Amino acid sequence: MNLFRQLLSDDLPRSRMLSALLLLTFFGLAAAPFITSGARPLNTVATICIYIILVASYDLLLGYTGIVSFAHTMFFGIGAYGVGLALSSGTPGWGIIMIGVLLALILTVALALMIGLFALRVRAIFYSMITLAVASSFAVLASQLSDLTGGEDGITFRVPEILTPGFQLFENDLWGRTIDGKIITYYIVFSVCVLLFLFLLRVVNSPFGRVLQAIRENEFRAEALGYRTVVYRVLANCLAALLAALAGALMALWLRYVGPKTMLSFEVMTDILLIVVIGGMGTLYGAVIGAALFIVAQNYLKNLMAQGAESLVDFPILAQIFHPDRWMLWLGVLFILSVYFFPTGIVGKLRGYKLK
Amino acid sequence: QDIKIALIAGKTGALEPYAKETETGFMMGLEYLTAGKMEVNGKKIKVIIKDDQSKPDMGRALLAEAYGDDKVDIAVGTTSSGSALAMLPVAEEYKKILIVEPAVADAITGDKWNRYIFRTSRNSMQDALAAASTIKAGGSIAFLSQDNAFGRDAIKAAKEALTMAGSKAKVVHEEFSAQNTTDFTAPAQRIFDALKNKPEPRILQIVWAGPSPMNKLADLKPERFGINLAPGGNILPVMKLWKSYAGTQGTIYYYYDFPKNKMNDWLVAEHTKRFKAPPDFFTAGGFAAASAVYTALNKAKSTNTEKLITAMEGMEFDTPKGKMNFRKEDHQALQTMYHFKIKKDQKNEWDILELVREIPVSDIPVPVKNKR
Amino acid sequence: MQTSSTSTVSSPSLSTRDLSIHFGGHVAVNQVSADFYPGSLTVIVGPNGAGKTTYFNLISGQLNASAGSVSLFGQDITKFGAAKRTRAGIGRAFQLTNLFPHLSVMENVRLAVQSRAGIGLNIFSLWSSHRELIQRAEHYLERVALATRSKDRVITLSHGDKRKLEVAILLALEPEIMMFDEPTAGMSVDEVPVVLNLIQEVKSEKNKTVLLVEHKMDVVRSLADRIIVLHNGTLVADGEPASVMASAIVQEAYLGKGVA
Amino acid sequence: MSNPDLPSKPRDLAPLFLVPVLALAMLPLIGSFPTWLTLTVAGLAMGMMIFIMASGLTLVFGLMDVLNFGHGAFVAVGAYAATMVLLPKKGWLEIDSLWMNLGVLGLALVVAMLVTAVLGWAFERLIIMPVYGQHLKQILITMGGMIVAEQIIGVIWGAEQVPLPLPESLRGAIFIGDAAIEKYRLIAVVVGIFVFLSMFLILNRTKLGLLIRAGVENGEMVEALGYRIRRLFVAVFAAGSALAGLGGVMWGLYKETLTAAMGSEVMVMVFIVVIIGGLGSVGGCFIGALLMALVTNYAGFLAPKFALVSNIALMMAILLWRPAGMYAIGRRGA
Amino acid sequence: MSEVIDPTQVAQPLLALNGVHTHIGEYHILQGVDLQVPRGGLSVLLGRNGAGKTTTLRTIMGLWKASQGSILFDGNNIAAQATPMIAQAGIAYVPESMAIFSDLTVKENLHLAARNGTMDTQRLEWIFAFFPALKKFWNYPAGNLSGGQKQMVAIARAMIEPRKLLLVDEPTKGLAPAIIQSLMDAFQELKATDTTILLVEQNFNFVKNLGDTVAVMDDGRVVHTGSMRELADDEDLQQQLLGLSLASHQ
Ligand SMILES: Nc1ncnc2c1ncn2[C@@H]1O[C@H](COP(=O)(O)OP(=O)(O)OP(=O)(O)O)[C@@H](O)[C@H]1O
Ligand SMILES: Nc1ncnc2c1ncn2[C@@H]1O[C@H](COP(=O)(O)OP(=O)(O)OP(=O)(O)O)[C@@H](O)[C@H]1O
Ligand SMILES: [Mg+2]
Ligand SMILES: [Mg+2]
Repeated sequence: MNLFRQLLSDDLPRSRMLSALLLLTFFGLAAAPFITSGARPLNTVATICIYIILVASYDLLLGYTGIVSFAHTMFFGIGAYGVGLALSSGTPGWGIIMIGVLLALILTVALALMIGLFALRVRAIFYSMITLAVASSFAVLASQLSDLTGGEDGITFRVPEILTPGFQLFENDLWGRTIDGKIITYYIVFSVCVLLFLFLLRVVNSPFGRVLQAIRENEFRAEALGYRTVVYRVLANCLAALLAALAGALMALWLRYVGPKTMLSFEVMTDILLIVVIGGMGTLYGAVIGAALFIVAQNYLKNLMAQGAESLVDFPILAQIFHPDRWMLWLGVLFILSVYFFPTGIVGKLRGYKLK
Repeated sequence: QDIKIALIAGKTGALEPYAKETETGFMMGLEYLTAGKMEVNGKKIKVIIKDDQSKPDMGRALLAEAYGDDKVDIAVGTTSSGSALAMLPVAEEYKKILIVEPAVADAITGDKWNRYIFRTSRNSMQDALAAASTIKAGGSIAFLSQDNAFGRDAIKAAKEALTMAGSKAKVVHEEFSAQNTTDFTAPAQRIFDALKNKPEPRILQIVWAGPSPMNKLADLKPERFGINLAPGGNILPVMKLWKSYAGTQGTIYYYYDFPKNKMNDWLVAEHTKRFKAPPDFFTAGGFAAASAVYTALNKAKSTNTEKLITAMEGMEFDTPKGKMNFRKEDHQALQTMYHFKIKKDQKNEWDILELVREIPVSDIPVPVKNKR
Repeated sequence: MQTSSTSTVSSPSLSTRDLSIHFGGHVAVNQVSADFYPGSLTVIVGPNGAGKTTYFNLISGQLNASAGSVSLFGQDITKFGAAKRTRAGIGRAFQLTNLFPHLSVMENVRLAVQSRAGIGLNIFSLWSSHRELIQRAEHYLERVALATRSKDRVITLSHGDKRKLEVAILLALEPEIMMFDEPTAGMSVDEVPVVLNLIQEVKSEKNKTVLLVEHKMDVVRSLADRIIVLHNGTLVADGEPASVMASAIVQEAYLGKGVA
Repeated sequence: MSNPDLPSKPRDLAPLFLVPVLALAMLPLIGSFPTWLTLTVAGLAMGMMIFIMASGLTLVFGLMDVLNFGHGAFVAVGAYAATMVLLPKKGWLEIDSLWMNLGVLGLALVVAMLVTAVLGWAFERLIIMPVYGQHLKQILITMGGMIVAEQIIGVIWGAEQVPLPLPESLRGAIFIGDAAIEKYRLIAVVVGIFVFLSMFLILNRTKLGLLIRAGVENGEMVEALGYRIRRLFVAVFAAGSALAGLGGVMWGLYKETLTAAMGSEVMVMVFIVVIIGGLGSVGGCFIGALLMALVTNYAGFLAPKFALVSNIALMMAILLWRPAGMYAIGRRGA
Repeated sequence: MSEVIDPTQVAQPLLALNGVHTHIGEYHILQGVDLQVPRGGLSVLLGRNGAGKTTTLRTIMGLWKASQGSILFDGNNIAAQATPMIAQAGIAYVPESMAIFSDLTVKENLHLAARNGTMDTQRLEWIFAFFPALKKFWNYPAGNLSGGQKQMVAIARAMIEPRKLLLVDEPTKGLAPAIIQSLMDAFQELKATDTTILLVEQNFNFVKNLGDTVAVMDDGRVVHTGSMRELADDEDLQQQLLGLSLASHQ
């Protein structure tokens, strides 16, 4: 039990319902390949794992340090392109993946430092706008350098043999599922994500994490207490960026594809923001619950709507609004409702109930 | 057992209008060919429509889902070239046929090709060759295109096409502007400066996907420097804005009034009846894809992939644009294109172009670029 | 006037030399030179806008001097930023309450204790595992009678309680130089002596250098070892409380006509 | 009543000179005078159009501190609303009479502004109200609002591109020697200057600007002084939306094809303009818009590759020079 | 504690709180406050930190909503009204946090407070006489002022136009003795012009000569009401209610 506390960095869910949800998510993700079948569910759970890290690392910036950055997808993209470019440059192998990731991480730190230091001169909202501009021009750049990056089309590449769908680990099926390269990839993604998440939990519950919160609350006072806030902010920036890059690398490995729409677009950024808010800002468990819910909804909402629309054919206007092609409309509504009804996120709400 | 076909298109997002046309065309095609019964070889055809939002990762996942989970026999798609390119390896993994429509990137039937890929839509090279076939004489040419993979490919193809078509014209300038450029004053000035003292005829060829800058350039009166504009064809809502530029010439993949055949007559009539507008570019494309599927199933009498491939290589099929033919080497459908001129006296809002010449397949010698 | 308190024979812990700052053409602090000694409490008085808070800001690094220097135990710290000065041993409380509003009362004090312990950059240890720091924080909360509210968020405190927290944070930082800017403004009348005694106690037991800005004359009289008077940014009097309070300038410019 | 020891703020003129200095500095680089004139006039006019779109955001974001990512939706709605007048009255536009054309156009502008103002009113009540003062939630909820608005445009007007042809008499260009000046851009200049002057006068000659700024800093206190700040804010928001709608019509007529995403496409640019101008400053926003359009044009001519990042470069340069933008009002940017 | 014998108060107080309860979130702060502010006088509200004085003023202003009870101002129940309406009914407020608009200049701060448009120069000079710093820093951004100067702006803002009732929350904190003296004079002059003042204060010395009636709060309730003189003269009572001892306040 004590070990468990240590693992979670003494940051327990503090609500029975939340614990139950978290356990459900954890075991659901761990066992997903054996309790579902087909390509889509596996794709969904892998995306959930990666988004948990992507969002949790963003929450380190947003929820804990109070920095609104729009450049998070840029780092996600750098990680992804690192793997993608490395793998498409020669025979796929682990060594080259490592080199790709390493180079991506170096670029990430360099950029994060640069942006972080620029933040010395300007404040909060300007900083956000600058990251927005930098990220959007980075995306443009990626599609401009088409010889290197494949432009808007992106690059499809091969992965090491053991990760390909053709590879089979065992002759026979295990619990009714062939253990192919995809499943191996999934478990790699899953375990890396669990480790990174535990690491993040530790970071936010360390003395360092508490200083970040202090900076969010009152930077001026934190400085007056003797904390060099610039150092903390830049560090938080770099940490978050590094984790985002790692998430990007996993994403590339999973998709065997990189491209600006998938990795760099503003849409990814809005998804991250939405998940943070739905889950609950300033609590990493929010990232888990939020990502799981959102990605599942994103993947299955359209199917649901299609069924709904079919049953509404008699009401043309309703059918039009529930038409699956209008799913974005509902996504928008979701944005609005989540801010209305979950001002503290799902986690905040669940913990609130516990209090009463 | 039903025959299942997946149609993947970017139904939401930037390319939404194109995808809608493809879907309409595809469904109307099947309707026409099966005479409304939606059956082939005595089996029901079931179409599963999927929206990849023009995102390559979605395209991939959806295609895998279609082959793996939905067990479709043939897949058709998709709107964005990026997504289509990302889908190609999936077809190979699952050993199932993918008919590409309407993505145009050359690489699809070029170095990214595999034997499960067929394409009914035209590729960039076909566009370029068609355009080049209208510029046989000498003179000077400048290009304006968007600064991305599509634009650069297109201009490369256009230059290659000029050589292949034996044109004597010299390319004097290539201008690439950002996709999201709104103010074309600066590019126009650069082009005018480059072109104005060069030998006549002076042609500015515009290759632009999406809302075209044609109006903006025309407003600056390139005539004063003896420059003629040569736009590529576009979808109807865009071309509607061109009516002030009567006489301007260009080439296009499909315009509802050009092809004369039974299939097109039906399409135009039915479409106009149902949607109060004639069919467009991508409607015809979707229709052609449906015809390819139907003809192949009919010919192979089976849904077995190998049998289908055998049937489809070299297969000829009817489309609203007349006959198309899947070339054996790279599975690209060879097809006619059209040389148009903007009409002077337009009778209604959709009466925009007049035909100068139908460009036959023989004038569009697309090189084979894949490695078999 | 330059008679510093006779009991201090040691060297000064903090001194300012010709310290000045101007905002545009407005000179807020004008060539103020003074030495402060460990174990002594200096009260700084002066009319509103005299430059008292600004003088504090110059010492603790919230503002950069236009001219002059600040030194701490003989070391010139004029070029140091605010954070560095705090770590060097200069701590201050603010006139207008300045706290971490959404953190708990406990966490507010804890952050000060942690800064003192210098473990802010520690990423791998657990916040909750530093028992001794938590105990120190609890200790200071008890001293200012806020222990019962330690779990409440700061925004739920009343004005007076926030003032007490402000004092607790400075005490918890345990700096060599402690600067209080009107610590008792808005505090309940019965709590004022408690807090003042606490300051007095820290000063004498731990031999700290205390600077205090106050307007309440009774407080000034009972507490001060020495008084400095600022007027329009200039140091106009410095010395024993009784003599300074009796001086004409204080009587006239500061206390006004009737009040004593 | 001002005091001699306190320096009153000197009039800050440096940003005013940026535009002419930039333009003149480019003349030798460009070489040909007609080309320079074409580029400069086109740039100034484009700047006016950007300014009109950004002016609403200066109110809403600069002054009221609402980070409205949905501003673009109002631009799009404005343009689409104009089609309600312009498409049925197409006959009038095709008549080659300037006054007739302008009349219809004016009507379209009014309708578009009314529609967007009403929409802005509703938007404020439903979407913005709960999130005043919380930037992050503003970003999310307005982004949601924008998606919904764009989708509803799709439901009402269809997902296809809607063509919006320019009236005949505004087509084409006026030629001065070899320099070409598009007619439509001249209209943009007139409208832009009109919007600028009215905003400038209203905000500087009335209590309104003060009230908004005070309300943002402490709404409770403004209410305690007896002002109905909620009503004021919703009115300002509606005005901002109407300006966005106006900008949308101008922009739509310029682009001639409308898509639901046309507003969100220009959002980054508009945000940059408001920021480099300095939050809350109408004058700064105006200069910022002109600068941005000129820089884009010059860069597009001299170094097209650079044109893409010229916006960002401009922003970085200005923020390095003045971290709070050219004319920051208050201390929000500092 | 017997009632005060001032006849005007018996007739009709300007402000009367009857059984007011206020909740902030889930906290129950005011638990049945009964308070009467007689017309034309200066009433003082005393109490320890956290007693609920500020909450009472904010509830009167409508900045917190009373969950129960009535607040009669000039005979009308304002408990359910919106803050701007309450202000327009003739109440001015000096909040504990001062709440000056730091972006605006001193002039602009006062200009906003002058709801009727222009500022009356005579009244302005009258205010400047108490707070000369305001005149000196007239065109200075209020955020750059010293703590005490900000307090002066907050007070001046409530005095710039005549109002029926001033709610003043701890105005003396941060003010130098000379200015406190001016403030006393100002309050005396305001009383003479028939302005009623409800003053929250910790500084007993300041209010003991100024106040007419006094109420003492503890734990969200009024625990004592009476005349000021009575309290000022009775040290035992002071000790009991306020914890004041002679030692700390000579
Ligand atoms: N950041 C600033 N910018 C401009 N002027 C300032 C700034 N800070 C202080 N001042 C001015 O400097 C002078 C001194 O202010 P300071 O806050 O030091 O006074 P103080 O002695 O602390 O007064 P108080 O007793 O009222 O707190 C004031 O006139 C004030 O307006
Ligand atoms: N926003 C809030 N949320 C929750 N509780 C609050 C809030 N504001 C005040 N309180 C609580 O209400 C009680 C009364 O506070 P109030 O500010 O009215 O006290 P006060 O009498 O004005 O004290 P002081 O003399 O310290 O200003 C206190 O216990 C305080 O903690
Ligand atoms: Mg001060
Ligand atoms: Mg209070």
